[in-house]
Amino acid sequence: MAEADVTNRKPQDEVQALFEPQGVREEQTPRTDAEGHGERRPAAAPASPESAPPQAEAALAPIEEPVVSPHPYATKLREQRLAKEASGHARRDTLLYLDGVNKSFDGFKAINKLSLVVARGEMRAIIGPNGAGKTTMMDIITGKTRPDSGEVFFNGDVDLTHHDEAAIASMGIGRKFQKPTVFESHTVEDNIRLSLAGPRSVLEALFHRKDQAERDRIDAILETTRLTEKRKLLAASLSHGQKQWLEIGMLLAQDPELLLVDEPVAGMTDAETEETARLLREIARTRSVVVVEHDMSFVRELGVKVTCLHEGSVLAEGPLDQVSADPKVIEVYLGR
Amino acid sequence: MKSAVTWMQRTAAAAAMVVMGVTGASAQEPSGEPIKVGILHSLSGTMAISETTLKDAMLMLIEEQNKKGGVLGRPLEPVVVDPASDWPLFAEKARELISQEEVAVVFGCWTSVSRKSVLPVFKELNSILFYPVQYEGEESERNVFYTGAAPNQQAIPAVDYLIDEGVERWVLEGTDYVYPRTTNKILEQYLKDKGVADEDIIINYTPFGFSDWQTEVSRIKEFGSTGKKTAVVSTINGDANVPFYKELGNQGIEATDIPVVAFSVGEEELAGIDTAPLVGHLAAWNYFMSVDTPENEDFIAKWHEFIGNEDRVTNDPMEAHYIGFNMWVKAVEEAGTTDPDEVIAALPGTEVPNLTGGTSVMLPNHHITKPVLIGEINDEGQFDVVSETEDLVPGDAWSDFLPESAKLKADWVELKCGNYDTEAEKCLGDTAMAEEAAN
Amino acid sequence: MTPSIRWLLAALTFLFSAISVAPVHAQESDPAATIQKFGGKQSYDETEAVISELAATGDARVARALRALREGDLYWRESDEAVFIAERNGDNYDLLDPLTGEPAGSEPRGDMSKVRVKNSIRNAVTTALGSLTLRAENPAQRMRAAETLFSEADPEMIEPLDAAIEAESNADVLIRMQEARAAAVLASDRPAPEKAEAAQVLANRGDRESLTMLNRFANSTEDQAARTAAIAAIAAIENNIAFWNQAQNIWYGLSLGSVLLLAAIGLAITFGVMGVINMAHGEMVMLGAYTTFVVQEFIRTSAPGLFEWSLLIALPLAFLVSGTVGLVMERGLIRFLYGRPLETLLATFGVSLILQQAVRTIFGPSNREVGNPDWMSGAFDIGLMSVTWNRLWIIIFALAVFAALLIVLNKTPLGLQMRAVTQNRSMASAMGIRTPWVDAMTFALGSGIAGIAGVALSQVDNVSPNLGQGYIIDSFMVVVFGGVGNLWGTLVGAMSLGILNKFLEPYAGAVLGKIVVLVLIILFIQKRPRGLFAQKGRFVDA
Amino acid sequence: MLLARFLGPRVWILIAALLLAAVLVPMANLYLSPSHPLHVPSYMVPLLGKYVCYALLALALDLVWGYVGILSLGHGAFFALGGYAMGMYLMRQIGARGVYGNPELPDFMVFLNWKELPWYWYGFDQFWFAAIMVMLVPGLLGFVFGYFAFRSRVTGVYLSIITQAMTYALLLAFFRNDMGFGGNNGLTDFKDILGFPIQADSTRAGLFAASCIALAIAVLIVGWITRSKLGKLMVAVRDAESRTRFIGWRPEYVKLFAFTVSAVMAGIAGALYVPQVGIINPGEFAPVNSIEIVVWAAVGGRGTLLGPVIGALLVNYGKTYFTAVAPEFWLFFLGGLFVFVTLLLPRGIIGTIDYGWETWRSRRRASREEKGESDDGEGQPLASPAE
Repeated sequence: MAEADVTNRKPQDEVQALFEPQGVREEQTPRTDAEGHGERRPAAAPASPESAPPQAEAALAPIEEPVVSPHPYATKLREQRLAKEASGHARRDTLLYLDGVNKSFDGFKAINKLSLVVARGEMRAIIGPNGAGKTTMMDIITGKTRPDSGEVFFNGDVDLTHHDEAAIASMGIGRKFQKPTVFESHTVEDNIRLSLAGPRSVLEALFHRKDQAERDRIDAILETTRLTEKRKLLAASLSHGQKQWLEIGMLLAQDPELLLVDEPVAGMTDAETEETARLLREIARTRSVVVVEHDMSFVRELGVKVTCLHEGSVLAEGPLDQVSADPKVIEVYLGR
Repeated sequence: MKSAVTWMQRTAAAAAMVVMGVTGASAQEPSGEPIKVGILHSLSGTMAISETTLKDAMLMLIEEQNKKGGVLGRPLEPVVVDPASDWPLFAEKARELISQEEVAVVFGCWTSVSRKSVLPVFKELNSILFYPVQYEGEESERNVFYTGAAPNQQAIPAVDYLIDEGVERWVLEGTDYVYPRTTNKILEQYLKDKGVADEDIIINYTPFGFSDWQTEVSRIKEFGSTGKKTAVVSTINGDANVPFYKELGNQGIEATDIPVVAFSVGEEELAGIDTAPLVGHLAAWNYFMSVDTPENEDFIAKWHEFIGNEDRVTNDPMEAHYIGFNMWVKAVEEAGTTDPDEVIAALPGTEVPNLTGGTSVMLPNHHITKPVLIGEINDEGQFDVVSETEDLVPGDAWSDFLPESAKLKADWVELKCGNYDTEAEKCLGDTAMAEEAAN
Repeated sequence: MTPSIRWLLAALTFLFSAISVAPVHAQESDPAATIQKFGGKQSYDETEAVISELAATGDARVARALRALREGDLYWRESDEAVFIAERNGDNYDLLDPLTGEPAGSEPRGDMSKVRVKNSIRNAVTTALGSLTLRAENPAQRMRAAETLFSEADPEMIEPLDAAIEAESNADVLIRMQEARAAAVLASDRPAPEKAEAAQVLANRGDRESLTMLNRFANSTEDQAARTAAIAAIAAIENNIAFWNQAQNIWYGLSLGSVLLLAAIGLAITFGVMGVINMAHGEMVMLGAYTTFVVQEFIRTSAPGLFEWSLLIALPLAFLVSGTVGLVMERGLIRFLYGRPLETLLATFGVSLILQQAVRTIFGPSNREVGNPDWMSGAFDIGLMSVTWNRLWIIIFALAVFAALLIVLNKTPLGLQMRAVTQNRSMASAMGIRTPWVDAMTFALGSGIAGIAGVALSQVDNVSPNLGQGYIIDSFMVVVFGGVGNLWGTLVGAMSLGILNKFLEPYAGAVLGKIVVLVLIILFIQKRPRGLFAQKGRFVDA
Repeated sequence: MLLARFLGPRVWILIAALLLAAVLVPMANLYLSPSHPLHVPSYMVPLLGKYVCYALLALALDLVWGYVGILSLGHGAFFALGGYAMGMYLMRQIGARGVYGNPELPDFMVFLNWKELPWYWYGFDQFWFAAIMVMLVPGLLGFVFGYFAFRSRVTGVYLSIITQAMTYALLLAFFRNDMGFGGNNGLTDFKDILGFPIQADSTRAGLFAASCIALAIAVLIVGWITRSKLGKLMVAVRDAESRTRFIGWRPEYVKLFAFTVSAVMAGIAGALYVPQVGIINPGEFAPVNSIEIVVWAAVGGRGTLLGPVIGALLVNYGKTYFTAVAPEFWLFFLGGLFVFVTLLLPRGIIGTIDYGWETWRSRRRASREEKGESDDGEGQPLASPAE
């Protein structure tokens, strides 16, 4: 049973040991065009379908391809896919791959030939002024908006433009909105329960029984998000920052491979911001994270590679210091 | 459900006793106590437009009767309820009137569906309903007295008149419900029997409250452009008439070219239309306000006095209530009691003067004899009578022009049956079943 | 046609041949004395006989009496059975001499009786007048006479028509007379070549009546060539008719569409722009219609001369009445419910019930009479299509309202503020726009426009408390189908639904047609959940 | 039983009251003499039965509106379809007792010259078939309609409007005599049901009892659904539909489930309603009727089990009362009620009480937690992370 797999998985500490420190990933140079990918394909063969999910695969692909998610459904899909395409494309090694994506609303180009690659296990911060296309990019990745043209691939081969939100979420992409959206008339605990990875059928939900494994999972997540003592409260009664955390907790409950986090610290106090940064870093040990944020100090705190968007395309990419020194970026931020 | 059913069996006998107790009690009330008369007309909702007037007419008639000393020396007391144009509510209110208010008789209903809705209640609780509106026929019930026109008292004489006027092509235009459907079936058969060819008849139905008549009217115009004299027989209901006539007027269809004869348009309906473009279009009724008789003059005067407005018109269903009410009074006086069974027995054969100078009589089939008047609309919103049947026409419950109903006959005096099959020589339906069970 | 009219026409034929020979000798009886025969209680047949007798005099002066008879203005005095033309004057009739039209005193109404008429009498009068006026001075009268004779198609009339054609100077009238003659020829037993020629004349006329006559001719003629020609002509006419039928469907569709547009356009503001599900919208329309009624009543009693202007006077008043009610609704109710669209639905439905019952209490449950001014009555023909003035005006009016609204929204400060508020409320508020005021004004504007629509709809529909209910569902369908928040969508939506409906109606019937349209709308919404002209943008869902 | 904890005492009181009414009202009608102060007059039994059917209908609507946030303005259609299915059975039961003595055809078909029974009338002479159809037809319509509408993500106002279009189209269709459902007159003049004379007091009492039991079962089922994880999901869909999508649920299926179940419930309500009022006619499809259902639920309190039941009973009792004593004020009253409820009682009667209670409890708990107290056994005294 899928649920059992999920709950049997040990918390972060164990898995964490399998990964490289973040610095290694930062060495990857920014790739904004499709051509460059071919050579970067790792020599190591993909995991065979029979191999046991996380550990085995991780062992086969030691550095370049850290396997992040043990999410059973996503992993299974991926295995099948990998088996089918013995020699796939370059993008197969990436977790998220956007190439030449366009989207316009009534003539306004929200996304303009956007290309972006996020590797497995990477944490990426995306900055950019208002209207740079950050939210639209998230909409496209999560299936809310369909691009006019361009490629959007997840896990190498899954064409996200052909799936809807629910399917994409089930594949292991979680999203946190700019404005915290939690189920306000439910308790904190129920919010997490509804988000827990597991079957998504209506009848299962109708006949669902709570079990110990589920409770443990919820406890763990509440613990991580520091909401344990609020578990019986209605989500509506939480403070703004607590709602943000709850939403992150819901994301964790989904057990995604990739988290898209939109302005997680907007409206937070400094202490809360710091706490959130810590939380995200902790999460990023086991998953890929894309953070959209305005708050530069927060981005600095995250200490990850930064992509700056402007008018729907990538303006600059690299470590924050490098990006913030880029004259184009300065021009955009300080105005013309 | 199962447990409820077995439980119902056990209690059936007790129920019957309760019902008998209720009806028995009402008959033995002391004299001097008022006799209650139920009035079951919608005062709100879509039908209020027509039925409110009938409620007022009944109140006037009861007031008049009380001035004359009431009935059996006892005063009459009207009981008004509002079924709100809601058909199930009609049944509910009828039940309330009969079993709660213990009325001796009910005057009410306008639409066929409201009558159909209350029918079982009147049968079950054995009371009397006077139904004042022209209807499609095909019904004769022991507890109901039909004072409105049956199709042979309205539709067929109207068509006869038009045939005399040289009409050869026919448009049967109606609202899609039972009255127009049945009437048009009857008329279609009647016309074919008269030798009218199939291609000279078109039948068209529109929904309730239809308001965009352009296509229909232009079709009528086209149908009438073949050189043969064409007429429209309209069974269009209530609200849809105003836009229909407006469109006729605007498309320049004059009564001299294509006359429209309507069965549902009376003085009350014309009050909402500028009749100047409609002069010459026809209506067939058993009464017009413009009829020049002393009885009618008296009735109109009393009506204006009662309602306090000289502009209010009278119409055919009001006359039907006038006749029905007087018949009931006479039958009660004759029977010496308001007991429904005795009044029902006394009613057939009762004769009362109508407002058009004749004497209407209640027939054994619970319909009445009426004159048929054809009127042309004039520019004052009234009708000029252009034709009148020489004798009163007896209402025929079962049309002779529908194959299944031609063989049926209603006679509550001799045969004690509302639907007697003259071919099989037996009473059909309920009564037959009851008899079989008894045998 | 009744036998008596045939007899009459025979008499007329004789008469006209007499005229053509020796017009001076025509008068053999005294028309004044004949007119007096209308007096006293007469059967319809007797009246008809008098008409033919009058027609037989051939004296054009009797036309006055005949016209009065047709209009129901001919009366006789009960005391001496003398016949007069009577004009109502309070409780009296002003009497005129039926022959000369000279005043002849007055009588109380009770002392006069009307000469009874019915449709067949009116027809007899029309026919008599038609023959009498074939050579009248006035071309319009001659035209009408020719039209009457065309539909009569009586062979006996060929010769009088020949005579009239010879004397005719007006080209239009001449064509009509030739057509009338051709119709008569086809009905006669004249030789085949002449009939073939007549068939050609009718083929040129090309309307439905001609089609019937040609059909009859084609079926009866022996002449092969003539028949072929007739059949070709029939085909041509049928094509022509089919073409005009389509044109007519489109026209009817546009006309229905304009009614829908009028009904929906106010809703396009309150629902489309503001997002308020205003179930009382239909009642705003109804209030407009009742305002028209009140205005007309006032004009009838105090200033009858202004009747032609009554609708124009009613327009601003209806706007004010409905707009004020809308304003009160917005301030007293809706402003508390912004952002809860489904609850505005319930609350406004409550308001609609209250307004309906209020109108029912004040004006009574029955229909109220709202008259058509002359400029909105009648029809004219374009080809084979008859265009009624009131429909034409309503289309023009609907488009005018639409244009005015566009201008208000796009060119006025209020419009600018409205758009600003709907696009970004908080920003607009920050810019110093008084958003509550703009909300109130927008709602009042939408309601006021519904009131204006009521003025127009009073011309085609019942004015009763139920008026609004008949339109509310259709209005919502139009706005939703067209795309919420887009005025052009409402226009296109209304017109396409109207035309679709009218194209379905001849095939499916009115009931089924409407059902089909509803089902199509439901399916369409599945396909395009935001309507025809959906608002696009990132913030639509937000 | 697990449900006992789930539903709470109030719902059990309601269920008990319904079951009690199912027994007591018929007894008071049948066994007590008319002069007895507790006697329930015969005309009152079907009247109460009607209210109970309306309550069931309101509960059905509440399942979709209160819990999933779908404001259906077309629930009258499901109700009427269930009613028609039952009406067709009752018509076939008349058999040869119709006025024309035709054993096959209902009267309205005979006098409109129909020669044979339309195919869709087959099978309705069997109660079991009719009973299945009572649920199947509304359920199927709800399923198909819902499938397309929810799949296309038609939501909010748009959905309300097209449900209204649906019931309006059905209204027009059933008015057509060619449909073979009796046109405007509908189906009436029923004789008996399952062999029991429909007019008899005992039958009416039985139908009343059946309605009460049906309502009680419906309350249990709705209670079970809404207290399950699916119920939580429904509320989640109601409050933040796109959020549920982004955590992998398919709200369209959740809605479809609720909509179909609700349609079936409405159909059953209609089927119980028809034999008690003795007529089914297209008027039941009128959009206004469907809006009235919404009002019952709104008055009582949507999103609660008790609310729609209370609301339906109250408003309909008010209707009976006001149309009798002050017919011309009835619409003022009803209209005023709409305005009053939406403006001042947006949660309805029960909802307002609940909300007040919840808020109070929640506040109390919050304040206790701040003080570091525990309000029940489960919670442990904890310091908040900020401290």
